[in-house]
Amino acid sequence: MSRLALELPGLSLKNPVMPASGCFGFGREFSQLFDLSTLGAIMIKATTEEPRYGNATPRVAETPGGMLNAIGLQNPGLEKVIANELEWLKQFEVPIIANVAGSQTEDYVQVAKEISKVDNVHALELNISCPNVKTGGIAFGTIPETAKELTKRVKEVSEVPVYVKLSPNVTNIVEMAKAVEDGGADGITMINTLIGMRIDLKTGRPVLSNRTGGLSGPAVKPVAVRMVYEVSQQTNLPIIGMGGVSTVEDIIEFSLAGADAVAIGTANFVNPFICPELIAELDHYLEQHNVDHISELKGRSWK
Amino acid sequence: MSRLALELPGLSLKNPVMPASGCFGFGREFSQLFDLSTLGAIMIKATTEEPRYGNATPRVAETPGGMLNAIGLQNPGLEKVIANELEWLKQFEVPIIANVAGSQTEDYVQVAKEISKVDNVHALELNISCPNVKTGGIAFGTIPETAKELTKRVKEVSEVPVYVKLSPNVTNIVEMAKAVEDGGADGITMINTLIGMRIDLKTGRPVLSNRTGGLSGPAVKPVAVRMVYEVSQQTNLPIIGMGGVSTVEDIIEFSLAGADAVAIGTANFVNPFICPELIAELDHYLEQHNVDHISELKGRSWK
Amino acid sequence: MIQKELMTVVSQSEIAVNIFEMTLKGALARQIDEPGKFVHLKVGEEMMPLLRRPISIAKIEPEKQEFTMIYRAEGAGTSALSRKRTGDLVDVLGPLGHGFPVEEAAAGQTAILIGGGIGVPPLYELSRRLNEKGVKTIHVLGFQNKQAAFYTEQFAALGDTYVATVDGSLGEQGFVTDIINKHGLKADIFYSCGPTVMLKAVERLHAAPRGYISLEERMGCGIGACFACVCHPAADETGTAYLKICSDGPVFKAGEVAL
Amino acid sequence: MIQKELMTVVSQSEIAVNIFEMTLKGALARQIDEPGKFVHLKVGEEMMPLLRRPISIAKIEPEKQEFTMIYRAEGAGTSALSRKRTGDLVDVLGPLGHGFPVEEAAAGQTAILIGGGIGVPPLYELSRRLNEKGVKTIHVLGFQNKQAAFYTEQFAALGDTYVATVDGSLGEQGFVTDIINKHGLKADIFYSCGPTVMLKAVERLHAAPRGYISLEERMGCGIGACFACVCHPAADETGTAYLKICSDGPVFKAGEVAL
Ligand SMILES: Cc1cc2nc3c(=O)[nH]c(=O)nc-3n(C[C@H](O)[C@H](O)[C@H](O)COP(=O)(O)OP(=O)(O)OC[C@H]3O[C@@H](n4cnc5c(N)ncnc54)[C@H](O)[C@@H]3O)c2cc1C
Ligand SMILES: Cc1cc2nc3c(=O)[nH]c(=O)nc-3n(C[C@H](O)[C@H](O)[C@H](O)COP(=O)(O)OP(=O)(O)OC[C@H]3O[C@@H](n4cnc5c(N)ncnc54)[C@H](O)[C@@H]3O)c2cc1C
Ligand SMILES: Cc1cc2nc3c(=O)[nH]c(=O)nc-3n(C[C@H](O)[C@H](O)[C@H](O)COP(=O)(O)O)c2cc1C
Ligand SMILES: Cc1cc2nc3c(=O)[nH]c(=O)nc-3n(C[C@H](O)[C@H](O)[C@H](O)COP(=O)(O)O)c2cc1C
Ligand code: FES
Ligand code: FES
Repeated sequence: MSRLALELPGLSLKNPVMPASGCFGFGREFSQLFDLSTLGAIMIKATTEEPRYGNATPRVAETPGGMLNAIGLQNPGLEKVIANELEWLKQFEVPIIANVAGSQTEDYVQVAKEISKVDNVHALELNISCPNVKTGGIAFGTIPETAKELTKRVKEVSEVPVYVKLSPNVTNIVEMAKAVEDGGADGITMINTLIGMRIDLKTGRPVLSNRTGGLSGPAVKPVAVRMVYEVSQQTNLPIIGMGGVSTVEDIIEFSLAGADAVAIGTANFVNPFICPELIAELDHYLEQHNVDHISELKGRSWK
Repeated sequence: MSRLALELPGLSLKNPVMPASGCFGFGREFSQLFDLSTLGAIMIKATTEEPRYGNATPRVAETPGGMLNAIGLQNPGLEKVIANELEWLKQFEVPIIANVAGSQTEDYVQVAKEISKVDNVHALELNISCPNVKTGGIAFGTIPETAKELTKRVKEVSEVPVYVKLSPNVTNIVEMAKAVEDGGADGITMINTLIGMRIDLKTGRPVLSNRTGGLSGPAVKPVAVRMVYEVSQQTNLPIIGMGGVSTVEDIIEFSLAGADAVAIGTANFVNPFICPELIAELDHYLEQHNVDHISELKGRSWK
Repeated sequence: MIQKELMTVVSQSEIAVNIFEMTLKGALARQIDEPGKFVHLKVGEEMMPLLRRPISIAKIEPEKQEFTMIYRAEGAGTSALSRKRTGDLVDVLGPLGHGFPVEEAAAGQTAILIGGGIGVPPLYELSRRLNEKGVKTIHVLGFQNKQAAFYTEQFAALGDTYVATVDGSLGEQGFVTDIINKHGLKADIFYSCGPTVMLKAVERLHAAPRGYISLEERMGCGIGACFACVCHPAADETGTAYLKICSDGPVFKAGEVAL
Repeated sequence: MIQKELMTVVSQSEIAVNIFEMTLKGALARQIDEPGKFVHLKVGEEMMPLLRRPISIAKIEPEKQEFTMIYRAEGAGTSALSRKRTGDLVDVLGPLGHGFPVEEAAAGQTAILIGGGIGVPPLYELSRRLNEKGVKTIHVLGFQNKQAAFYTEQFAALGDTYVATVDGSLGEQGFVTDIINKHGLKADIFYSCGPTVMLKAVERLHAAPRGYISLEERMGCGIGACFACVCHPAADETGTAYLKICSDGPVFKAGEVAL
């Protein structure tokens, strides 16, 4: 029996490792590098109802141990994502988690309704935490009542389980988690990026044309681990943890903190082969440490 | 005329560089390394009414580009700080900013009242943002109304200007800044640490005995710069910026973001000579870049 | 095929002030089939600097399993790269992107290659390939000043070479476009790489009826997955069309992209 | 005087499995006046690892401006340190803390030095100093196993040396305290460094009427300013008294600290 396979709402995962939304596009580029079927799942780029160009460039900046991005939810729109991207992804044996975004409740509901009908979409990830869009977005992720309402509305229409992606830019992450649990969420994914900024000393202006951006990478890992630790103790929802994962030790750390599975974002840019590499290393690590199944580690730091 | 000297409420600063509270003790150790009179000011370790031992060890842990600490406000108590530490500091030509902490309003008021009477204390820094103490502390720093009330009460008794130190662990930093401005604060210092955690893979338990700790160092700089950028545009208060400063470029970045002066925390551990080194380098940098006075740079990123 | 390989530094030298020429060896070099492609480098195993750095390929020697880059040591990444010594390893991802189409110039035709500063390097391999094919090349290279100039002799060995410096300390004073105008240079096709302002001016110049330009942008993945490096196509009714510089480019047909 | 200096690696070698001996050269070495003091090392110029690493001084050669450390390559910092080569530079802050008081043992007296694992190194310079002074030294050194043992011959050259290993693969099987009991070792004074559990057992042992122990704790500043490394004094009515291991220690009088 596999040490890595696990069942989460809607998802039969071969292993608990998957690329995080926005850091893997729709998989096409990475499919040239390795077989996408080796992945636990794929969280595809945020999809909105209409196509979006996103923010002006520069859209990324480097920071100590991390990076800022302000892509601005660029995507070809619901229709094309279904017709081109999801259709293309059907050749792989891998469940898709569709990251759903919008500016208002109706947008989310509309995208959720349509995209959840697609065969290989096994779960939705409600992106209520993107810091890089002016309207809506982040507001949904910082007001518990709003997040709960949105979750409820999306649950009503979704044909697959709904995971809600939490923003770390809040005073009380547990309150947010409980709100979406009350709203009927089937799981939580966390964390999205912290809001940050870099200023170009030559021009005196922010490096990013959007001025602020989302901070990700190893620098944010301690914040992510702490939040997973807190939320996993206070809700009954499964958690897909992320934020700075780049080694097998990081996966174990998230697991001990209380995550069921992990997603990998920024590290894909540093090493595009990171996902399959970590899957192999994780299996080896568990074997070496006599762990029969990854789930044994879940929440051990507080149990 | 000096490019570096500046006047802030209560403070005549020779230069805009000072050690951050908790990262410099009461100066004794560093006085063996360099002349404390070269510093713009000194933010001394948090002082509480009664002596405090703080948390059990381990109290620090390293993270990518940063560190976690959970000292727990250890200090010898108001009486001894005044009698031993502040008295000893009088030999130096340097204004002291006294970091004031407590568990409830009365504690803050009592410490503020007494410590503000000491000659060389030129300003207070209200520490309403320490993430490492169970009671009070952080709550004051995350609820605008509470922060405002506390500021008001302290202002009533303080004989010197009051700076309030903001916590980054909030949904809306501008709201907090405005609340303390309404409460009568003379200035803002920001940011305190982000709450984070590390887990020891061998034991499966949090590395810090307090479990969570405050994240500081270069890793948090983008968050700090973003918050200074936001707050400086929305309040009229002077800002002493901090969070990851370790090079002269970092000082310029905070300045462009909207800070009047900067404080240096974690970097003192990496290089205990950092403060005097950066003061010299800053002067040189401004000369090289034909900047007549550091204040010219303030807020240029948004002006 | 995109590969990731720890390649070995064969040589590294400072060929102008802060400008380094580095040659790397490894199987990956055999995969580079076109001038103008780039590699994405991880400098050091540490998390600082975290991201890779895109650098163009200046010269390819597949038979030796080597390729050469020329880069300016500026920030943390390129400065660290400049401290590498012969025998050190560099983590290389590549080859990436689409390069300059050599096939667009026919034997006997004339191509004008217009480079600015650190945009000059990829034109060198391009010129070698064009000459190999029997295309006549004219080179117009712009630099800040004499100290920042490099490879002028190497280009001169391949065809007429004009050098422009902003301060006139080498070649003629002025911008590359000034030189082209002054000498009335004309060709069947142009290829250009350099700062966007220069590329804009070059496109307006019509030194050739058609041409190709290579663009730069801050990158995340370098392979087309993160949407960090997009630009607008010139023709775009909806406002939502885009091209990715890393995977659709960095070389585009002149006029294809809104500069 | 505490100094910060870029010191030069004179030599580095692996003297047991994962145990490295490194000698550094520089003016700072002249400042080290006592065995048991430590240095705080910044490994690499990068921000990873960010913090310094505390390492004891195992041998001082002031006339050569050199000192030697022995350390175990474990995590990011010590592993990076182990990759340094002769001629490389290491950023050293020190000497720090209070060391073992040699003056507490008189010529003609016997001192027993009890070390466990990576706590053994500082005892070496201590033993050299004591012997120089005419103090007879007995050494009891505990290691995990034969592979992890080091410096046993160097100690044997200075006085009677007993080695204990947990698995019995070298010397006698057992803990240092077992050895001391078994052989009924007695002395006028003891000095000890090792894991806290060992120090606790050593204190209870009364192999000598009085003694000194050296403690470890995770450190921030290493100079007494950050309160990261405090411990409770044994006598403390208020519960708020404290000692800083980095600046009040790392060496304390036995019984002074609540272990
Ligand atoms: C396709 C392509 C080809 C290139 N070819 C060359 C070449 O042959 N020779 C050469 O000297 N330079 C080249 N550049 C520019 C080179 O990538 C940057 O100079 C380099 O990334 C700067 O890194 P740094 O560590 O020195 O600067 P830092 O300021 O430390 O860089 C911080 C971040 O900004 C990015 N960045 C900064 N400047 C640029 C820039 N101009 N373009 C893209 N990203 C940037 C870095 O990649 C990094 O992520 C090329 C860029 C692109 C996109
Ligand atoms: C006064 C003193 C003297 C020491 N002398 C020696 C010596 O001579 N030889 C030797 O091998 N070791 C010695 N140590 C222990 C040594 O400091 C740690 O093994 C080392 O810091 C671990 O760093 P790392 O990068 O390998 O591990 P990491 O796990 O990467 O370290 C992460 C962080 O934890 C701290 N840390 C981890 N383990 C310890 C520890 N045991 N003690 C203190 N901090 C720790 C590190 O300093 C760093 O800040 C001494 C410790 C102290 C306090
Ligand atoms: C370039 C980039 C684009 C991203 N786009 C999205 C997105 O479209 N939807 C989303 O929910 N999260 C997005 N994220 C956030 C990541 O999915 C992830 O939550 C975050 O980066 C933290 O993980 P990491 O530290 O491993 O990168 C993006 C992150 C990056 C770096
Ligand atoms: C070890 C340590 C102790 C600290 N103690 C205090 C404190 O007593 N009072 C306070 O207001 N801030 C305290 N801080 C926070 C710092 O003053 C500063 O706000 C924070 O570390 C961010 O700056 P840095 O990144 O430069 O360290 C402490 C920070 C550290 C690392
Ligand atoms: S850099 Fe990621 S899409 Fe171009
Ligand atoms: S390590 Fe800072 S007080 Fe000891």
